[in-house]
Amino acid sequence: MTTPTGLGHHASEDDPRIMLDGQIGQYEQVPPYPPRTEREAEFYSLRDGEMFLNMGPQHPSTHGVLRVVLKINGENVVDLDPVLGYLHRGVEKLCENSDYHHVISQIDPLEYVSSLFMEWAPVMSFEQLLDVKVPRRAEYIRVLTGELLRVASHVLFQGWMALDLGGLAPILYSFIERDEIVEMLAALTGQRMLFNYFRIGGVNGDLNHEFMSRLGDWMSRALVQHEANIGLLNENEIFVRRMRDIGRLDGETAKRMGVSGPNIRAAGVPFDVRRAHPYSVYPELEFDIPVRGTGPAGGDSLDRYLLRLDEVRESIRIIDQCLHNMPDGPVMARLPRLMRPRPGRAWAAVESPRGLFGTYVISDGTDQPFRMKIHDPSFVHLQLVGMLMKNNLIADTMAVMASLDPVMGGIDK
Amino acid sequence: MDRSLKARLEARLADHLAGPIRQRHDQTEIRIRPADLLEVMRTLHDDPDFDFTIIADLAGVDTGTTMQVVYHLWSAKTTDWLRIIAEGMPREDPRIPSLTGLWPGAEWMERETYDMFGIIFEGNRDLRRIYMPPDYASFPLRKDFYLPDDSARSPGGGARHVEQPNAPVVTSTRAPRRTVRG
Amino acid sequence: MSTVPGMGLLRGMGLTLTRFFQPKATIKWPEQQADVAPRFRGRLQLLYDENGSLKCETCFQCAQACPVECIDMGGMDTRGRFHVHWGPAETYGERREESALRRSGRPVADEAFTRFAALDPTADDEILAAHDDDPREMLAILEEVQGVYGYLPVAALKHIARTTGAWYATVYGTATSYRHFRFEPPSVATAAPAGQGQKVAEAGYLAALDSALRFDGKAAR
Amino acid sequence: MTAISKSLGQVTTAGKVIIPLLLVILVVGPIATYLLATVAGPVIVDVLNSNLGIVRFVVAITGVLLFSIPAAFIIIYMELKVIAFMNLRIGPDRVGPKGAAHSVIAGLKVLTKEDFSPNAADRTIFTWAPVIVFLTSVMTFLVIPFGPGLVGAKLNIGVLYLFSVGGMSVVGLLLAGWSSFNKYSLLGGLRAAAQVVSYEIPLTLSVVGLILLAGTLSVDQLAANQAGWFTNWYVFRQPLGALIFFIAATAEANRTPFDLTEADSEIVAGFATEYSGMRFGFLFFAEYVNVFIISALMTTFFFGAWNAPFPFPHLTVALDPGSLGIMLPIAIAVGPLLVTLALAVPFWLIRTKAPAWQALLAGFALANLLAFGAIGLLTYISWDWVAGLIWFFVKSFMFVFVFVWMRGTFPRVRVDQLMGFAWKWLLPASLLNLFVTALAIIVVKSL
Repeated sequence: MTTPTGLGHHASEDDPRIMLDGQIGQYEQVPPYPPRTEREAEFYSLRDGEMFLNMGPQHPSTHGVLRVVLKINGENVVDLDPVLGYLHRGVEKLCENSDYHHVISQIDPLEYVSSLFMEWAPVMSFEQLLDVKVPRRAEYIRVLTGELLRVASHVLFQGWMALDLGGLAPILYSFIERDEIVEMLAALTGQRMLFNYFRIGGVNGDLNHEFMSRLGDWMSRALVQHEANIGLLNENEIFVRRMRDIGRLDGETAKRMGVSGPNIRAAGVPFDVRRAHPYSVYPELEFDIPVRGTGPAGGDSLDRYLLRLDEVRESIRIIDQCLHNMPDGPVMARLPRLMRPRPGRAWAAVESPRGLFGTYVISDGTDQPFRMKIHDPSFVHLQLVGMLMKNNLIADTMAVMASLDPVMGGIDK
Repeated sequence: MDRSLKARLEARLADHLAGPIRQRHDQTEIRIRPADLLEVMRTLHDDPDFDFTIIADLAGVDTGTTMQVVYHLWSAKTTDWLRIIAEGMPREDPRIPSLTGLWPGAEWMERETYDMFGIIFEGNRDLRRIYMPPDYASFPLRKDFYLPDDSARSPGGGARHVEQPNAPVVTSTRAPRRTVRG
Repeated sequence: MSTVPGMGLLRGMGLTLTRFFQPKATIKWPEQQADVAPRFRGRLQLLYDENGSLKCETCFQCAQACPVECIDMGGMDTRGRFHVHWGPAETYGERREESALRRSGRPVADEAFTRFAALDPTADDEILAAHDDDPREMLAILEEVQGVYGYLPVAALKHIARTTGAWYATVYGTATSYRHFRFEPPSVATAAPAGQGQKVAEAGYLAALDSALRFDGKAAR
Repeated sequence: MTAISKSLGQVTTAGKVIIPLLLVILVVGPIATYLLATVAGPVIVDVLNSNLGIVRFVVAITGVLLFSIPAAFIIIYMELKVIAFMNLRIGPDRVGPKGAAHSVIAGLKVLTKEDFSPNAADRTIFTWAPVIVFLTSVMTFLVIPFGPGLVGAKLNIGVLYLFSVGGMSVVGLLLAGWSSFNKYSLLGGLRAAAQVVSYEIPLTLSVVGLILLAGTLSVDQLAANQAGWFTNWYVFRQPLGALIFFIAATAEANRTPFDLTEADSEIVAGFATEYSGMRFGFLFFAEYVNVFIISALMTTFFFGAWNAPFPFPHLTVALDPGSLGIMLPIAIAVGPLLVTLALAVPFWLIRTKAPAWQALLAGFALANLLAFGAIGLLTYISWDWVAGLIWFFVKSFMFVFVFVWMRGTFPRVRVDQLMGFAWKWLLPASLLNLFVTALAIIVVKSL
């Protein structure tokens, strides 16, 4: 038995107690099998002065259980290879094996930060399969709660961003902010995090007094609080210098990489599903699509960060309009208990806080979807990391990764 | 529904279509053969009439008898989502050209589809498993893959009809439970 | 960024200093309880009516609807048959299932366990085979099984559920919705015609007879 | 006799040992005391007197070592609590009043934890690296003047000693990072080396201007120079130097925003990744001792050390209680009573509804307050080192608060920005400061 490092074995290598000491000094081959693809062969070969650094699956700044293998040369990241699957639980298979109502509760823990959007897309695609018309009040409630959750998600993003750069305070301010919204939604939906609120043909319950009073209380100071909180970071020299010119992404590349959501808008492409392919009652609402990084070089991490702050303001605008335009009426369409849509296919996409979230459903006439494909934006965005990160420093890994705002629950499905 | 899109698609891609163009709600659906995929996609992407620049989704489908790969595209020129179904791949050895030349971002989507269905995307330079461990042998989203039997131990003791007791983890000889037409 | 370098930093420090003196957001649990909205459904709860009796009808619809199978039933219900529990089996020491007992480390089955005792399934298998394991013929299957045992043992119900592929909840639901199914071994009182039973009514005698004739689950094993 | 044996039979086992021992002590004690006072005592005093330097050194080291632990505890508690307050949290509040004993309990926890080392680590170095880090930090205390005359070692090259010993801690960090057999630790150790070595230069240069002004290298002398009004503080003569010192010292102590060596979101705790138990405790303590040291140095060099911001007369109050004669015991016996009563009267008059005992209690409390206030004032006036200690700690902990405050606010800088800042901005600025100071001195002298 020879070792790659050439470390000799101890004389007492037969002794089981001492074996461990002898083996620990050796480096295992990485990965422990011959490379399977061209890319793997390229990545797992080291040049002089390079080494691998295994970041994760348990690492404070990988937003869940992501493992990133960094190939570093000193502090420089030469290349990196994200390794997924630590949170994979086969949601698509579970959805194929549960009936249409169950799918909603199967799918909303996917992206636990903005779980209403995870319910929205499947519910919309099922409604297409069943040809259901959703009452207008239900649509307005969906938009209202969705935008609230978008604010919560973006605010939380701001905190994570700062935490990954080493700032302690913003994450707690974000959580306080998010907690208010989440408690508010709990008063409406009954749950704090995984709401399970949208139903096929409407929503689970009408707006109640508890929710409305909390919402009014929050709306009266939402913008002020938001501006105060971002004052901590937006002008902070250290923060701005660390974010600027890191991870530039231009519009053309973003389109080719399949990017969506705030990340593509921060690269100068005004692609927002709410406007690009309107759904629900968004055509009736007035709001702007903030765009940054319109120059030829595209947008950097700072643009992506600032764009989300802009979106918070737009979301508050939408919430305000929803409250003013909220029609009366039922919140659920009249539907049979047992859903057996005719065989067919449907695709529905919503603009989640992270981008285009879509579901593609095939029905075979039974009460379970035959195939349920979930498209999660974080999954696509994470593959950008390899492109944006090359030849930056280790510290920038966090700045770039956090600015793309991936959530591992959605990535690993 | 965008009727003009249907007309344009029929005019431009007539000899590639493997079935009728269907339109329902806000979706237009075309069916092509896997071999034509790259040409069709390039036309859709580059032709200023279509200008489908954004790929929204890439999904594999196991119909029980054949394999399909389904793409969803978006364009500013139409109000519809365009769904392209590359159909008719044999289940034993499904192969389709990779889209990474056109959309590099499709790389991971293709990896995922490979991981779940075993569809081989020719030209993808990093086609390894993405979710499952590298030494995993079967493809979980295929219709002949049954969930491992935990029904006997599940509370209530009731076997759900979807969980087949003592089903082998993967056998290609076993007939799929359900199939869907085309 | 402002023109004077360092001003952004100082402004940030100003913000944190003002926050230093502001009221705190923490809730000191457990001295202080968070206010929970009335609609909050964080915990499963069985409802009682104004007379104090359980409203649960043991219809098993909740168990059937639960996607993660976290609702589970066993014990005595309002008709004196089954209690209703909720929560995964591991958390219930008194769950009358072999595996749960084994997991809870209880070596001997308790008295109440006998009704859940395993049965020799050959008779069930024959009946099921005759019906081609078809869950749609559940009523006929159940009737025939009751004809064999005189009542519907839990083990038989589970066996039927496992073989036909129907939910246990469905099988049990079917069984409970028809009056002519029994879940107890037929005692003298129930076996005898209704009018005669009333006439003979002598409590001590009946009880002695009942215990003498009571079906012993262990013997059947 | 029987009575004694009977009662002895009743006492417990412990009593059977203690009672004879007490008898022995009663006999031996006075004899030993007498011998110690007459024979051994003078000899010991003589020996100590003739080796005063060594005695002073040993006492100082013991004092400093003992002092560093509570100082670190207080700063850790302060950090937890202040950052919590800034984050709108409450922070530790379970152990002790307002959670004050939290860091003590945390320290005990660290002490009782298992102390293991990675299999492939270099055991010897891995074990001793935290000791080096901790000792270098604590050794710096020796030349810091806590008050007039309260300095461990009066070195006439104290400033040199400070920087040389303070710079040595990087050796420990580097060794810790290298010996852990962990890539994160290695990166952390190397970052520490690069950072501390780079910032050592502006740190030292920023003080050189001060030394030129003061004309001395003795820290004690520097402190004494700043007596009088607060305008005498060096910060008003060396503002740029003070700023550079502040920034460079932050970096030197690895504090936010320069805490790259233990950046937990990048290289998980850096050199401390593999440490556990009390070895980690040493690294942790050293970090907080460092915080106190840089605060103390800021105070000493630029903010008047132990001097009050205004000249306060230190009087030798000549109290001679003996002159009161017989009145002294009477005053002691009656005085407090009278004062209490006198102070209780207004309370009773204002709140007539209140029962008399409440007014008396209030009067008693007020009398105590007054008495302690008077005693405190008397000590402050008559012993200048008490005043010095008070002012020194007040100023130092204000700087500690600033460091904690910064940690609660700022994100971390990047490693290239850190280096660039040191070499491109701080170094030229400190050279400029030195140049201007030197020029000013020459000009002033030639006039």
